[in-house]
Amino acid sequence: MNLCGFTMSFTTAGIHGLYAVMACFMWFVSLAFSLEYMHHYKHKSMYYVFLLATFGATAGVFLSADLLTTFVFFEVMSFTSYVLVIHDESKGAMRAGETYLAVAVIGGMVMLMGLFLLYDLTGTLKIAELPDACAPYAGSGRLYAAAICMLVGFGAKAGLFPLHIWLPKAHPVAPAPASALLSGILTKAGIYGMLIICCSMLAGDEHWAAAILALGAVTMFLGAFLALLSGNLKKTLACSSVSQIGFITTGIGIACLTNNLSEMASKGTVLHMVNHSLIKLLLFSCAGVVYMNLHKLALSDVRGWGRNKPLLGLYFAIGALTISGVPGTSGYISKTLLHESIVEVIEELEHAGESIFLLKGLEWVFLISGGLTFAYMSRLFFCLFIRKNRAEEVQKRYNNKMHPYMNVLSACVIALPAIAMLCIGAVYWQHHYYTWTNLKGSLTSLAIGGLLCLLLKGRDLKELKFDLEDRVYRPLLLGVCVPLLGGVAKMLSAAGDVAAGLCVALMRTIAQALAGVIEGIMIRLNKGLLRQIQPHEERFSPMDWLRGHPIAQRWQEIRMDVLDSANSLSFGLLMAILGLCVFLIYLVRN
Amino acid sequence: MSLVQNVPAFSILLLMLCGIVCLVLPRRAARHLADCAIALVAAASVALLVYFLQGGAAYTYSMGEIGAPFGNELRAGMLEAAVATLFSIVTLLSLMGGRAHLRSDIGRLKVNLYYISTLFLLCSMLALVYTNDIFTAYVFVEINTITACGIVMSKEDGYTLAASMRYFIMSLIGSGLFLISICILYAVTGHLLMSNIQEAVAQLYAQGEYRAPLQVAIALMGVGLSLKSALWPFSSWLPDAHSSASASSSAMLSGLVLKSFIFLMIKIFYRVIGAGIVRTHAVLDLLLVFGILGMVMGSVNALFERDIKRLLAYSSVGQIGYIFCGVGLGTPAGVAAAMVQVAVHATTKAMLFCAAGGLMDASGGSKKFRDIEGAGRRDPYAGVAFIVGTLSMIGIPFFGGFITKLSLVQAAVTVGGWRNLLSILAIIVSTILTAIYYINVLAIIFRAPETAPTKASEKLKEEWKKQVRLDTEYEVAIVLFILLNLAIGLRSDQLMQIITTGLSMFG
Amino acid sequence: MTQLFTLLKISDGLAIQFGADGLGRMFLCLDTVMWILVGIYAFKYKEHMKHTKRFFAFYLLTYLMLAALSMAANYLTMYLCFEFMTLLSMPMVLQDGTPESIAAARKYLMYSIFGATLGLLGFFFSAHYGAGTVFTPGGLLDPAKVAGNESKLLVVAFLSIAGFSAKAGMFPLHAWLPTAHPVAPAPASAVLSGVITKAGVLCILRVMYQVYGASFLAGTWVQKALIVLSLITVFMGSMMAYGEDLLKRRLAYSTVSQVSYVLFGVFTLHPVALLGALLHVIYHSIIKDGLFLGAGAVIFTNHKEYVSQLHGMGKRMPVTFGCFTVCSLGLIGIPPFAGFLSKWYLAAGSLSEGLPVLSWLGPAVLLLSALLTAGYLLPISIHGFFPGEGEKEAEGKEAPFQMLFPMLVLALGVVVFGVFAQPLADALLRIAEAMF
Amino acid sequence: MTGFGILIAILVPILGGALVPLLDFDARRAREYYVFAIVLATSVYTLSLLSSGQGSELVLYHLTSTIDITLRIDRYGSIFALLVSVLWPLATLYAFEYMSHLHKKNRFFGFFTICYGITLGVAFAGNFITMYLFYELLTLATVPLITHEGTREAKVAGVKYLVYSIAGATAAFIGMIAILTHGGSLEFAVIGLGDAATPENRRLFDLAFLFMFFGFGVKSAIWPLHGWLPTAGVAPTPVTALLHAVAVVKSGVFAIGRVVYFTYDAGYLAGSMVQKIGLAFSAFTIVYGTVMAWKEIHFKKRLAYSTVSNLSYIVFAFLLVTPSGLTAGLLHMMFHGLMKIVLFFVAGTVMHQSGRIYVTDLRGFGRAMPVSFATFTIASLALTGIPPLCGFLSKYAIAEAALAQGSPLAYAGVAALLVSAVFTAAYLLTICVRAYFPPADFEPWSLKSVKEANLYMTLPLVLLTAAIVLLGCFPGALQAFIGGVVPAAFPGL
Repeated sequence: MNLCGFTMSFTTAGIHGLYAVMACFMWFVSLAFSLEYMHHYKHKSMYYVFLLATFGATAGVFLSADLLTTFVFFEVMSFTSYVLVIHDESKGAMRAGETYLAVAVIGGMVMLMGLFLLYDLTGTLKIAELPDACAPYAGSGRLYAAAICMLVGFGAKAGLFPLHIWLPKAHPVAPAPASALLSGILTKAGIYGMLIICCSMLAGDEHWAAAILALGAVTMFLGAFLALLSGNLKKTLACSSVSQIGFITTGIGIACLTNNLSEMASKGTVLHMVNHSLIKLLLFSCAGVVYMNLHKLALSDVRGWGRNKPLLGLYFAIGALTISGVPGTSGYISKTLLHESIVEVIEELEHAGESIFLLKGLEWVFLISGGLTFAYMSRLFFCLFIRKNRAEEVQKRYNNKMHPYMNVLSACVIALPAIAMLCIGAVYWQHHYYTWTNLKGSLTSLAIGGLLCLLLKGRDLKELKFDLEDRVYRPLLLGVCVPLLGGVAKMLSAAGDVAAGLCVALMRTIAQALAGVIEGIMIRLNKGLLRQIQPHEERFSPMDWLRGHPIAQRWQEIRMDVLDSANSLSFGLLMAILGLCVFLIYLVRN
Repeated sequence: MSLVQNVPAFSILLLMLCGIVCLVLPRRAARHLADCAIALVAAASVALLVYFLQGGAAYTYSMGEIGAPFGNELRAGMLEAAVATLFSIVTLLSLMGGRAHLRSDIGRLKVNLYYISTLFLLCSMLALVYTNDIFTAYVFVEINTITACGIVMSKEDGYTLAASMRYFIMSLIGSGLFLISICILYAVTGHLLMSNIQEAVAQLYAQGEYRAPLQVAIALMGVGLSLKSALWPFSSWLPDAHSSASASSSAMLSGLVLKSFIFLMIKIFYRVIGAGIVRTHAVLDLLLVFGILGMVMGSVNALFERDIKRLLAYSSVGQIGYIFCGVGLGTPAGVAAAMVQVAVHATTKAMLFCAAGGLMDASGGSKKFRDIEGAGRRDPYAGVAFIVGTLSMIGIPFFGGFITKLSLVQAAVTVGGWRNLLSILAIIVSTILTAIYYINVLAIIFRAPETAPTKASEKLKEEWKKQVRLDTEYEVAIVLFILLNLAIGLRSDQLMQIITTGLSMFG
Repeated sequence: MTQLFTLLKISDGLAIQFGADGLGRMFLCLDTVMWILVGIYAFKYKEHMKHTKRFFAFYLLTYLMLAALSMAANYLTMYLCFEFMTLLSMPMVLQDGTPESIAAARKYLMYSIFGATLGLLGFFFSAHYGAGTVFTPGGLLDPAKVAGNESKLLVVAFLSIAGFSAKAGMFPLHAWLPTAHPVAPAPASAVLSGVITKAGVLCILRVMYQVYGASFLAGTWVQKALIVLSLITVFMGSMMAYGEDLLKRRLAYSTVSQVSYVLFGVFTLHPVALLGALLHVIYHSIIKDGLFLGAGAVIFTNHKEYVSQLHGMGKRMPVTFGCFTVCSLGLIGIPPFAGFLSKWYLAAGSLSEGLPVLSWLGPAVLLLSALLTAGYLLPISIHGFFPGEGEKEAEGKEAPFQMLFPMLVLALGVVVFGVFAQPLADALLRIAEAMF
Repeated sequence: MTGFGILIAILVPILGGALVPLLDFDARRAREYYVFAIVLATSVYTLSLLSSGQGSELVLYHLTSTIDITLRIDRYGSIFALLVSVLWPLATLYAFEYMSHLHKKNRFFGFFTICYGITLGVAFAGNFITMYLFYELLTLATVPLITHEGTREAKVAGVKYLVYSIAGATAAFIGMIAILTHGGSLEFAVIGLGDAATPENRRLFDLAFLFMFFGFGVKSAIWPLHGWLPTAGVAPTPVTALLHAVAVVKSGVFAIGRVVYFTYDAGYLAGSMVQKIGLAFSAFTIVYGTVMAWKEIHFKKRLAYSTVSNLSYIVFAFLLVTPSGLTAGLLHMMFHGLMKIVLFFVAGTVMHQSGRIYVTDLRGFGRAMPVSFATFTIASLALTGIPPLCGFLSKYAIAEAALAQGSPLAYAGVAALLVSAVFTAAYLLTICVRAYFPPADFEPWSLKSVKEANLYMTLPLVLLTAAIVLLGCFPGALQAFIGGVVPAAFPGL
């Protein structure tokens, strides 16, 4: 189809189709849930318009067959989702929205740069043609540059380590169904992009894979760690999304490392993506229900609210178990697949005799993060549904559930993702997943998680003081870059004016100097001569200007006073004698 | 020996005779005698000039048949004849031009005395022109000095007496120096006749003896004659003498007297010392430098003047500078340029002095610029005279001044080195300054009088408005002068041809 | 040039000739459309102005000169129209008669005339070294005459192009734009930055491609220097706009940077980049006129000049701010809207040109500037629509329909040309190909 | 017979002018009819002479054996004569009205007409001495015109003008005589120095050229010697307009053209040191003149400085010593005359009507004096060099000539040309802007006393502006007429 000046092509093959379906499902669930959730909100019409617009854009991203179309819908998706983020226009929302937009726009621009470089290098942007188009340039600097730019773009949307700052801020402020979609689907759009980069452009490139794995590992651990420390329900879920994205990135990294050969890695990645979407939909919906009733999200406030709400507890439990990867859940399957792919690679390298130290470290990070996930999920569960609120009367209010905390529609709507997950779990209920080696990995992480949970039970951890964005990005960007560049720009723009003024002034001074010299002489000369023509001036002598001169005065005195008049005899004699002497001296000498 | 050849002797003797006879005649008769005597001499000189023009060679005319050491000789050539005619014509015209002033300035009694001194003045000048014997030259130099001072003193107001005394003393110094140099020459060469002295001097130079005395002789002669002909450093007597004298006498003085001494100097340089030696002699550089200084300083001082006659006097110092600059260049073209300037300046300056007299008549006798304002309208002849004078001074073609400048520049350009540049610069500066003060004089005399005249001259102006009467003689003289200037301007070819052949005959 | 119409034949070398070629037609259509829209807008805006008869007189005369300029067939006619356009558009700048407007007008006059004089230098040399006088694609220089003194001609080429770029607001001679626009009435500044800067671009196109010829200038130091200058302007313009609070001056600085996008495309001497440049000429005219008309509407109805006063104005003036936002998105280059495609072709052209450093540095600077554009345009829309409850909201009413109509048309144009850009792009590609 | 025609053409205005103060008209109408009759007659007669009498010659008088006063009509002189004879009647018409508020009209018109005759004399001079004669007379005749108003300033200007001109004329005279004495011919019919230019006296001929260049350069206001032109701006407008924009200064440039093309030929000068000196001085003056004009706020002094710069355009073109240089210079001589006289007339009208002489207080005059300022705008556009108008043609021709010559100094000249174009725009267009677009706080009633000048003043303005526009568009005939000079000045070509 010919749109926006170039041919847009769409495809429903493979992952594109899968994720389009996922998008539809997710949007259906959140839309249904938001009917109730948005009931007492303002600007409902604007919310729905932009929700649907975002859906369109996201569908476009997933279905596009060439990167340019992807970019088009990617940008549209950024802007429409921005409106969702700042929906309730609170100060926090505005600030979060600002960050979100900045990251989105910067990411978009850098990705565009990447696309330029890629297009220039390979001449085509069709995803299908990319693998063999990029093959000849494998390892060349320009391909890396293009890849890095695109990685920044997609990574920003996905929430990879350096650009994850907007996620923990945007989701708490966005309305629950919106934040469910933000975590669920929009991050997957980012992952989708990274899949294209890693698996089709740079498949089998060790350096690239190593970088991805490193990023994935850091994101996994950091996300989980932040989630653990966060005191806000939605903020924890957001950080958990970051961590899960880290897991998926690791999967992608392994797939890239093994040049798409390790079937386990690719299957595991896709499965984990699907799982994570459904989990986040479920968990955020539960958080939405909490917020719907209490309009508060801080753990300390909502503590003990869910004690007498078994259905919500069930949903939450299913979500928690799946995400922690407890055996029997679909989460376990995807996590195991990822874990086994890492182990498989390790063995392979062992045979090849290369150092496997790094990958061993990766595996341990994988397990620890799994443990952390389990820890913070269980902490949430305990806080909401098990423990009592510190303040008695608050707890009493929570317990008397006079009116139903969520209507029937949202109840069954939320049930859908839970059921979906359970089905996936069942589908994959084959034996070989449960061999000892697989079980060993998940059990170790569960053990770590349990241990941590016991340690932290009950005590609320302080918020993490160090906020990457406020400490690093804003001061660096706004504090340093803008004033510096602004100064350069001001200097440049003034240069035009200053140069013009300078050369004109120069010309003027030269002219003045020259005129001054000539004029000076002339004025004095003709001022004197002028006296001549002025008949009725009482003193006629024209050399008025000379008269003022000391030498002239001396001369005049000699003529007038000492020699009583210029024409007196003695003066004549004096001159005659002088003349005679000159004559004689000159003639006699030669 | 045709009749014409004894014109030189005839004219000198005639003038002496008339001078003596005038003594006894009554005033009016003396006037007519003087006029027709001078007219006769002029006619004779013209006849002589025509004789030469028809191919006559220069000849020496011994006075009385006495031998060399004691005898006396005159030498006449085309140049001498031309100069003689010029002198006599200009004398006649300036007498006519200044007649009106003679009545008012000089008392009734002394008028014949004035005519006597005029006649003797012309006689001495002609003698200087013709003489071939340096001692007779000295004799007539003395006569010239006495008669010149005579016509200056004839005006008899306090100022002229002081001025003429100064003039007299300075001239006597000049002639004294001239005498000393003659003695040295006589002592060294033993001859008095110019041609003989020339061979002796040439011989001496060849042998290289008596170098110092000869140098001193030349120096003294140079200084003496420059003093008498008002070369710049020696010219401090000129402004007073010429401005205080009456119109006709100052015309004759600045027009002729100065020129006669210059002619004498040229004759002595070329006939006594010989052209070969003089051309490379250091004295010429001195004359050139002083001439250039004269040109510039004369004009600069003239700018200072606020009195019409003093302005003209200073201007003649400047013009004399021109002549000496021409002589100083040393080349025949230079001397020719000098002679042209002699002719042009003689006519122009005499005309201007007569015109100045006319202006003074038209503005109640005052010489001050303040009073002569608008006089040019009242006395049109004087006005036109001054216009012609200015145009000639600036060097507009068709006028005499142009020829002077043309010939002087041609002479200066052919001479190389510093002389060339210095003289050209001097010409430019002097032309500018001359133009300024002459055009300024024009601006004053042609300004309509109604521009706020000062009280002092108020009553003067009413008087003369009424009684300006123009006497015909003055008008005729002015017109003739103008024609003379135009003639030189237009017929310059013949003049140059006369001068160059005269110079060649000179040697 | 197909058929020529000779208005006046002064001498064999000098004649005032007009002829229509692809480039000229494109610019003529652009000028006409813009003039109609801004004209409608100005009919309403004139209640706000004194001396309206004089303003409209000069308004139409400038249009005449612009039409003549786009149709000019030789260097002399182009120079003539360029000079008169400056002289006739200058009174529009000093329309209000305030001392600053007179100073700004004088500055505008002097910069443009200085630029035109450098152009004249180019004319002298092209007349001397050129084979013919009519603009011929690929350059009219006669190789025989040029053989000996390329270096001289390169210097003259650089000077004449820098001269004409004074009108297009390129770096060394841009200073008049930020001073002239704030003082000029809104329709005048819309026309000035939207269309008259494009006249400068047209002159540069003619000089570079049809007088000296792309092959003569390709790869020389002139091309590199000009690209560097345009990039400096791109960066400087958007950086200055970022920090500017007066709305019209911010848009003026934005014009400075956006026109230098076009110049960057022109200077890379590559068909695709030239296509991007031509596209950006059209897009920028539409967008910038929209923005200026929006700014004018805000000033006309609510007398608010500074960006800081516009908090929450979006709610009061939904249509104006809606159009403003659409145009801002277009200018930033958000894909569905108009701006994206031209940036795409500019970058593609520059990269495929293959100059050692500049080929990738160009797109990088373009994108950095796009980022800054977002930085100085989006806040206006955002604060307009979502003031946030803390700030006090500005009160005001919506602009009259006569002003809204042009803005709506322009906003529609941004969207339409953004989405259905292919026919336009093909037409412009044909023109770009014809230039080489 | 036509030889005497030249003499008649010159003597009629001189004698006619001399009669004016003598006849002492007191009725204004009588004087005007008389003067205009003479001027118009002379112009018509001269134009007829130009068309029919090409090449006729009259030896007036053999001054000395080698020098004689001859009058000749050759193509080069007839161009200058054409300019003068076209502009003088218009200037006289303008002067009638302008002088109504000044005293001593008889004397003014007398000298004014005499100058006309003398300028024609300069144009028709057959050799250098004759031209020197008329050149000097021109100085003397213009001094009283400059000091006409009798104010202290006028006198200073008069003296200054006198000193500069006499110095220049004498220097030129010396140069002439040096050439004459060393074998060069002063006749304009004989082109170049021929065999006289032997190597050893080459230095002297160079020196003579410099003397003549700077001698005549005084009148054509080359930089160090231009001082008199701005100060002469205080003279009454007809004087400054006609003499200092057209007659006097152009005679200086005309003389330099004679020196360059008729006494020294291209072979001698091309690439010589003196040519470089001349080019450098004139290029510098072009820039200097415009910068000073831009700095000056007195209206007429500003135009005077602009004349200083424009004259150097012509001198620069002449010194290129190529056929195209000669034609370009002459073209600019014609056009500059037209343009500058309009500007001076408008300055004069403004002073006559409102007594304002400073550029800064011309606010709002565009509406008060519509016709004058319309013509002023067109003339200043022409002077700045906007294409359809005539100024552009001459600037273009000069630039082309310079480029064809190709020496570094020629390029410097082209650069100077363009810089001066910018400054011309600066000092002229700002006046137009100030006149037409007064600032907001300007009260129109402050100018109600100022009304448009009557027909006498506006008619010349309109006619001249029409000429500017028409010549700008259809210069074919004029360029052909000027082209005729080339065979005369370059016999070899």
